[in-house]
Amino acid sequence: MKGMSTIVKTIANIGFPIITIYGLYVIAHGHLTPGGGFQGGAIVASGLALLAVAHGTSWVESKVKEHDLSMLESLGALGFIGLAFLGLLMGGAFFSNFLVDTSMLFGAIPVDGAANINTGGTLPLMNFAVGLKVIAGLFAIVLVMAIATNKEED
Amino acid sequence: MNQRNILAAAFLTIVAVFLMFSALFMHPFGEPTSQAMDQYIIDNTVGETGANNGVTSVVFDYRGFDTLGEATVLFTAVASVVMLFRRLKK
Amino acid sequence: MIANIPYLTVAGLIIIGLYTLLFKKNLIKMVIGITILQSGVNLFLITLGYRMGSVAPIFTGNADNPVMSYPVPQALTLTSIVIGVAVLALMLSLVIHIYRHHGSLHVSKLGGDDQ
Amino acid sequence: MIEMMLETFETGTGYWHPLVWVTAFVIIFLIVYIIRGFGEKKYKKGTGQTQAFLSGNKEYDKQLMHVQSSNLYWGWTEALKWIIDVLKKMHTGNVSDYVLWFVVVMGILLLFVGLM
Repeated sequence: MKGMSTIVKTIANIGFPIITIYGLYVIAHGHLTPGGGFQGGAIVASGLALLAVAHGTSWVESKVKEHDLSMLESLGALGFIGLAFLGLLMGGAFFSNFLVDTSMLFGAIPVDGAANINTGGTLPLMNFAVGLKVIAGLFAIVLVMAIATNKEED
Repeated sequence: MNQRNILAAAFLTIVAVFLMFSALFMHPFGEPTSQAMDQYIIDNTVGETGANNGVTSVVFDYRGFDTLGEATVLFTAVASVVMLFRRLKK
Repeated sequence: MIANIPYLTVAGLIIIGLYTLLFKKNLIKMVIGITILQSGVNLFLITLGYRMGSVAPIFTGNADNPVMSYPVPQALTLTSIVIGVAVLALMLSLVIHIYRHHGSLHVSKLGGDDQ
Repeated sequence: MIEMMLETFETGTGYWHPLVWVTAFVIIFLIVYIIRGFGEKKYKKGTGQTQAFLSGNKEYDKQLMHVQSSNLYWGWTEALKWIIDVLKKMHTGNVSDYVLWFVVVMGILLLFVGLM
């Protein structure tokens, strides 16, 4: 696929940062507002798919390799399981929320029954890990399918 | 209309009638029966996990094992899709 | 009885999915049917956790907490949706392979042992 | 943490303790090792005594000697031919037909449950 016209490319270039920032917002505020790692990751992956459609898969293929995407996905999964094992080591149980109600990162105590961006213990960290995993995984699926179906037309 | 389609239509009609019937006479919408576990989670989400979003606290804290299995399923699916298209790329 | 419209919708979605699986011959249409069936099951899970007049289980810091719907069915539905996406990706890649190998998506033209 | 892992876990019908399992594993390993000691001492790997003995006849070509795994239960398929033919006719390899079997069984079950 050669990519679409200049108008489509320009609009995709304008829209891509907005979509990405919105998706990262949904991931970062997953413990406060509706959303979370999966939903925000799907939003960011759809923005990347928009780029792939507008600019053509060969352009995207020259920028990013699917090998790196699968490595990122494994990194997200390892972060998720590593946080769970940290709960086993420090909190005494698998998936224990060992950061809550401490003075460490993300460990503040909610005031008046309302959480804030720095509360939640391991929940925001797990949201980041799962978001990274979903972004890399879904974009790897889209990219691999697009590349495979393009090679046939050539 | 061959024999198989007649059989399929007949049994699909039976299943459809029973599904509609049980949907009409289920216990009323908006009054779920289970109470204790969900009520505990609603009461203690902010105090125990420090999160406003109850669904996130269930997904990542109270029922983390479900999320672990689901992440495994996603990982396996991505790995198998990449593997299925690997040979065609070259 | 008429308040059970969500359950009727669930039954309708499942029946539409089963009809597509039974009577359509195109593989893409069958994948669409499986997806419709999945959304029916997801809707069923969501409706089981709803309390009448409730809001989403997200706290806003108000002193008087309103009635909240149950969070566990919603979390499990989230899991189910992600698994549905994974299964959909696998099914579509298999369909692409089938089309490349046989040159057709019609079920009866795929050929059995005699290829 | 290691003390927590060594607790006795009581279910309703029994209990689980890791030390008991380790002890049982060691005892079973010792019994197997003793039985292994009774074995043939003259066995040597990779020599002629490990190869198959074909009653002194000359060995055929590998293609001619090949026995398919389906030949192993030839008598079974021959005796149950009447039901295997029906089963073969059922397995069309078509997803719609498998879903049809699912729907048929579900309809029969619903008839049983609903009309009882």
